[in-house]
Amino acid sequence: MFTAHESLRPSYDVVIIGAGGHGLAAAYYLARDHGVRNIAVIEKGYLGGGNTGRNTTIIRSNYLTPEGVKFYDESVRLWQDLSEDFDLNLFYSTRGHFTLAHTDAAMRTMRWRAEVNKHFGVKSEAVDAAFVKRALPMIDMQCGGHAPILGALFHEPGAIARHDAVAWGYGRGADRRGVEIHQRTEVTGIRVQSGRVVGVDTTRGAISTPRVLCAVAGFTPRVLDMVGLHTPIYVHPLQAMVSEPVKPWLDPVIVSGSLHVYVSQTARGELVMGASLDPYELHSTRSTLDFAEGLSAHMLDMFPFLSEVKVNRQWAGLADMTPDFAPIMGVTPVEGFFLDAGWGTWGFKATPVCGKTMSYTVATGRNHPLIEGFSIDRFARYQMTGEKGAASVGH
Amino acid sequence: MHRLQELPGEWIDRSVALKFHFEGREYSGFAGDTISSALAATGLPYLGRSFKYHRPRSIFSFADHDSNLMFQVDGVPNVRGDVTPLREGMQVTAINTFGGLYNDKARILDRFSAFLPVGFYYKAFHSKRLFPRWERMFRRLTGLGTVTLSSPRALTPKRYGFCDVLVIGAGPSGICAAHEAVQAGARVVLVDEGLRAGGSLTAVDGEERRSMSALLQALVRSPRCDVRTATVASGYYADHWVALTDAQRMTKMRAKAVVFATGVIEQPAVFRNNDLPGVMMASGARRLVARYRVAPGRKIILLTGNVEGYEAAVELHAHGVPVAAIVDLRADSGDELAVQACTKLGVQIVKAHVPVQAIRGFDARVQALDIAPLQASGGVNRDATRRLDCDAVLMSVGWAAATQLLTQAGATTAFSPLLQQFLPDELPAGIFAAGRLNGVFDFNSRCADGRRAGGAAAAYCGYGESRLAPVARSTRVPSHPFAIVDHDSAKNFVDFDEDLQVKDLQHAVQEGFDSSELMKRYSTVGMGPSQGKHSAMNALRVLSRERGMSIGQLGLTTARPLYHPVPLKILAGRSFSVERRTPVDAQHAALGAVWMPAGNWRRPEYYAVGGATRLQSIAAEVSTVRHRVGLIDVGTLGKIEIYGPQAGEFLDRVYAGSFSTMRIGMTRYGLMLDEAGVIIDDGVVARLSSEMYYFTTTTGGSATVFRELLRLNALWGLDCQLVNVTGHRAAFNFAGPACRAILQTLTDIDLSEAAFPFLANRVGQIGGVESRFLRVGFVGELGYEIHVPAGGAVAVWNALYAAGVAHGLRVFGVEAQRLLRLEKGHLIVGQDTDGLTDPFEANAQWAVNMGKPFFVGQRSLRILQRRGPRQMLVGLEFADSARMAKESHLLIEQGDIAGRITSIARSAVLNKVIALALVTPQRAAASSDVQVRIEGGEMLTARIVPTPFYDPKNQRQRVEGA
Amino acid sequence: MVCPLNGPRPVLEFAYGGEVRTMPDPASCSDAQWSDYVFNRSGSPAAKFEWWCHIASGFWFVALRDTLNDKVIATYPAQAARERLEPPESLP
Amino acid sequence: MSLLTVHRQADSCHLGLKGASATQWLATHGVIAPTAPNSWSGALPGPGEVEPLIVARLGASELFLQEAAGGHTLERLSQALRNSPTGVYPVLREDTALVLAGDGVHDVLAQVCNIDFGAMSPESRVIVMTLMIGVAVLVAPQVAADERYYRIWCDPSYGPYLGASLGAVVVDCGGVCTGVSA
Repeated sequence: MFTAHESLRPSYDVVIIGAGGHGLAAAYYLARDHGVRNIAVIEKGYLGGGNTGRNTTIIRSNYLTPEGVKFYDESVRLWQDLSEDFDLNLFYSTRGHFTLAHTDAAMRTMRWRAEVNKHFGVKSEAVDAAFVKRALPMIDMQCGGHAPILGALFHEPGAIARHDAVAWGYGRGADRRGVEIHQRTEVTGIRVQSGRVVGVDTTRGAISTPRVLCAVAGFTPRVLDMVGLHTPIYVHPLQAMVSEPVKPWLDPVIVSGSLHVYVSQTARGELVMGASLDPYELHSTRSTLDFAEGLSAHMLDMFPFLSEVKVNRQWAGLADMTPDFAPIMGVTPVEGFFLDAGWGTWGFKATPVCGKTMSYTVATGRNHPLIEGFSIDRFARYQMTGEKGAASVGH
Repeated sequence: MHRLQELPGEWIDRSVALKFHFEGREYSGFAGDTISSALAATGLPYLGRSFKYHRPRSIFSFADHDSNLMFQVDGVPNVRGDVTPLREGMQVTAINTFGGLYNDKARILDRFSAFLPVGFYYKAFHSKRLFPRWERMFRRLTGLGTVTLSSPRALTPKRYGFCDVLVIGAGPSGICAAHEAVQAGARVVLVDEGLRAGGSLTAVDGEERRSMSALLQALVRSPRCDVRTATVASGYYADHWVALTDAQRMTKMRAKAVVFATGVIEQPAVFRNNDLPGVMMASGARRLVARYRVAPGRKIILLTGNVEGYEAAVELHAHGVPVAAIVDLRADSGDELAVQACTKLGVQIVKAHVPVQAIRGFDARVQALDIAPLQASGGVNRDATRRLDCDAVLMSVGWAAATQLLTQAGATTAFSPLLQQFLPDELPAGIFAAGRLNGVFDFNSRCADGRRAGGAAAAYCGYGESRLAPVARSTRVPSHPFAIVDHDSAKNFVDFDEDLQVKDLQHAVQEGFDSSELMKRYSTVGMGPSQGKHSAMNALRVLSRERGMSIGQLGLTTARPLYHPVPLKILAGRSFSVERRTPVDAQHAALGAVWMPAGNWRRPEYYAVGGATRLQSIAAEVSTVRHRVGLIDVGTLGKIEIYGPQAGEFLDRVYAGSFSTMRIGMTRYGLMLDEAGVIIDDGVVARLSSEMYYFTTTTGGSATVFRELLRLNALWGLDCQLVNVTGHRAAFNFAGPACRAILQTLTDIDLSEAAFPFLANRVGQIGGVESRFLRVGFVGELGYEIHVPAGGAVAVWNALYAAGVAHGLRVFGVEAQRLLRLEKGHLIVGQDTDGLTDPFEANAQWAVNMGKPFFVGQRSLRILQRRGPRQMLVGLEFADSARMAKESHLLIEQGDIAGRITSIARSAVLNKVIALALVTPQRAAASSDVQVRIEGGEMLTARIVPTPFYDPKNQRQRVEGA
Repeated sequence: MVCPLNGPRPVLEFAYGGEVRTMPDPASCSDAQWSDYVFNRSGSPAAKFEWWCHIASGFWFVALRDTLNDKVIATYPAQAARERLEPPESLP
Repeated sequence: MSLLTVHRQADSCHLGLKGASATQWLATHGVIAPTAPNSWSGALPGPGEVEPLIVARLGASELFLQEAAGGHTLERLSQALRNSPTGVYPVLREDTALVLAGDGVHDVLAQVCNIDFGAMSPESRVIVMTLMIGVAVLVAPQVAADERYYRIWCDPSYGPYLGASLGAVVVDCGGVCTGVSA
């Protein structure tokens, strides 16, 4: 599926740091749509081994801000064609997505999101408790008495996909178009002269290049240090766990902000479960017992009949967060250095549109119109993109 | 398989027969049986089906990872037969069958398996149009057991545990480690996942077992040692925090040091049809025979590559289970004594042969094994293949170290080519490894290694000194490196959970998934319920062979918790859910409160009285406040006291307004910002004396705001002290035109307008209870917030209620209060503001004093002032009062979003629908009309109007007379 | 985590208060300096001085913690946040 | 053998003090506070008996006093506090007070609190500020007639929850509760 390259070339037109979904997607579209072929994707671990392989695979576009909704809606549109584009089954599965509301404040937020979504043609509805009960007759509407379900945001296009396959699909597509993917190669420095990127140092030698795209999720601050850029990005672990396979009983994706749970059932029959971010900065993908305990308790609040179902495995990823819960994308004050970061807990669903918009931005040197709300200078201008309300636990 | 004669030491009690059902038919086992052992004794040809190809499977490892022998038991899915005790009346069925175990319609998948290589699913069915249909089919086939949607929630107790030394694994090394640590004086917990301690020894009678039993008895008797069997160390977490789980509960054990004596896990040989029922691990067979007295067959071939194979044959013979032949992969084993012992027993021994394939009999079980000579070059001479009849094949070809927990603890491992095993390399502080895990294989060495590790662990905890020398690692090779045999027709399984064959892994490598992690992800090897315990090592051997790299270079994939899967109920425990109540909670209930959650609190949303509807009740409550008098419990507000010479200075810094200059006995609204200038909280601040203020925060923000204030106080080091009295003080709002007259009958404070004006505060008593009175106007009527110690709250509430009832008092809830404040245009932080709203946008600049030297958010406000508002909070009046918008409905202008309703209600007193909305600054001008889109896309017209809607001149607060 | 007041406690007993940072003088700093202080963070892993609060006692203190591996290197009383913080000579 | 119980003491009085002069002020009123942080002093009564007065130091500078019904010390101190002595700040303490005693007390504690009380010497007279099933509590291990028992105080708004939850665990462990609903 991938070509192994013996060595790095001395120079590339574009160097992409990070062979996760975002980096590979950008490489793929740069090669396919912008005719840039002399690209190296540098990955310190293995392909898709970061957050692409660690996320809970939820895809949706029911965001809160117009910027967010338009952006993710384009992503969902792209997602639907990817399997055919790649000739690779991503198991892109439209399941419907419920964000449960347990308080009247949450109901207000759901309606807000629904109204903004509908305004931009995205299928979302604020639905009442009776609707939830009809769609999910097995759920305990009282959630153990702790958090009665008052209603939900129902997002019909909500989907899941086989996460690893996304990286493989983009990787293979890029590979076939001549992009070089160098795994187990770590970027150790980025050379900047007179405010311009001129090259990249790696553990396998130096490269000269005029353009560098950084798409490294939780490692973003470390790469930014190499070019001296300051951003608000902070890194917290995000944990998840998965059950043993059981026969499918749960069709849609369920999210509860109050209970800090999101869950879907995979094509293998496993329940993939997650909760909110760990509460403090850490750059280690360790698992905690507290997480497994809390999430299990809240799962049983909603689905008491899962008491005997076993949790198979825990893991974690590193989420690069921003204060307004919107990404930081596009050109930066360092000429030739492009950033695709701040994805926090929702980067997977944006993979295709990030590839599209970042490839455009890298190829033209101008921010794609869809990412203008996500520019790096919005904080200094006090022009934040308030996506926080949609993302309390909104993966 | 069949049950053998009784033997002393067996684990079953033949005097107690247990009846159970399997696949609808009744069978009988004995007390002490596991589900698998009881089923094996029935002689049924096979007991389960595989996940993907639905191939018949039976007992394989008998070590808590027989994932093809998971059952549906009394409605519970995925119950592991090899470790679950049999109970009378159990209803057991195989999982993942369509039409029953022996008539599974899905078994046809096995025939198609040649067409279903790994990655197949990625390469097919991906037409956008057809995928949903394929997917429906997949979802029918997928999964294992079935969840019973009606089964109730199980609550289990969890507990915390503490010890000096935790020893994981109660085999010889673990027992010796625990004993040594106890001797040194440490508090020790010794756990083992087996039903009984002893590890691999439990199958063997003899001197070794007797000596271990003696030590174990000493440990059980010791007050310093806690021996727990049937207890799995399910995960290692930071700081020696280990989840110990058993069938009933989890103990979260905090140890000062941990000894890992987790041993090794027997690994299968990989050859065609190595999954046939009747092919199993030799160690599993030993346990099956010695403990449960079930013979694996009558004509047994033992496939070996180590001395343990010969030992197994001798032991089985002693238990009345003769082995017909031993096939040794090695030409020269060096185990001459063991070979002689077997020869003496009449066992046929074939050396330097590999298994080529197992032959399937009519009953789906193994009926013969084809073997072929292994040449010195490493090749297999298939032309010399010969067939040995049999009804069981036992495999003893190698082991994988159970390093999963050890690596979770941060230890590194290195592959030993000599032992063909990963061995502990660098161990973090307080982590010790011993026994076979540590590469020490013979009995005496394991004991010595255990003592060494136990002593060192105790010393680490401060008991004695670490004095025992390291034990030399084994020089005998326990694992055979070449136990993987290719076959053109495949079906040589590496992963029995996922039905992965050698070619699947080769295929993954060819596709470019050529590292341990990538191969795992692409092929899903090791991702099934057994988590790679029998597959990871062999998968690595395949990868190593394909890539021409050493196993050490490739390395194992990261082993994450949990070690064995753990039920959600065990992790969840009792699931406590914190709830706060105000002191008059019972009074609310008696008055008909309908509750709503407010953070951790419960608050009356309204009071259901006399069959009135929700809306009627709220309307009546509102009306009573407007016309007579109402009483609401506002005790959930955060309540903070601040004392000290610099208390005023502190408040000046944390609030946007000025408080150091406020007169004693006065009260003022306070707006709290974050460093970015965004509104995060509000409340009222009352100055009670020159050095003491009392202030409130929002209900939702009370804990976080107080904590942040403590931090700021610690940072600034001002001479003041903060006290959170939120729960210690109750608070009521007593409001309405009649409130002053009523209240005056209860207190000696002069409530007259002159003596106690609007926004003043006073301290007095109600019925002997010290009470703080704050004259505030959140609901827009003459009113008093009355703050009293929690202990006196019921008395004061009752007094207010009793005095008011004669004047038509009603208690009112959160909904009525929301409407009342909306009529006054008072914002609610978090509802009428969002995560970016600054005071200018919220029309609250009156609460900001930019002239102060400093307050949190001030510097950002200077920037925001220049930036200008991005939205404005405005009042709206709707022309049409019949149809109503809802909160969060959008304002639309020329097809664009121009704003959003944040609060809306039908006001009876104003006889119209009023709202607050955040709108774009261009739309914020008063008296202009806007369009609001409501349900169904319909547009309503509203007019932007100044606030307050009600009593704009605040005349209701200037009521004279008592 | 070892609380200077309450001794060693499980990390769940503590609330994280972010990195200890020095506020620029609001009167004299530029808008750019101010917004840099308000928003930007040193997000890379390092031994950092951080605010931590023992929840049950409301006790704030400063901890020097390596955010790469979660090891707490040292703790200090809250007053340290007002002083110039230097990491100890030798870091583990 | 003694029965496992959790009991809510509804009739005791509490007083809190903060401020630089609090210890000294207390001394002038005849009450000596312990000097070590997170420790308490007072007479050692049995679990069923009333204790005259417990004086606890929370952290370095805060003081917490509990007096059983019938005592007059706290009333006297409260009166004196009305004169607003300099550097002494009264802290309203309306805590819910619980007493956990009997066989299996450590088993109950192990289910609700991540502190190794069993390893703590009751003679050390410590006050532990910790979280118990999510609620901030003060815990004082005490001993009488060789039996451990524990005083637990929490914010009164959490009292019903903590009492009921502890009660449920106690009942589960074969004990009884008085003054709380399990």
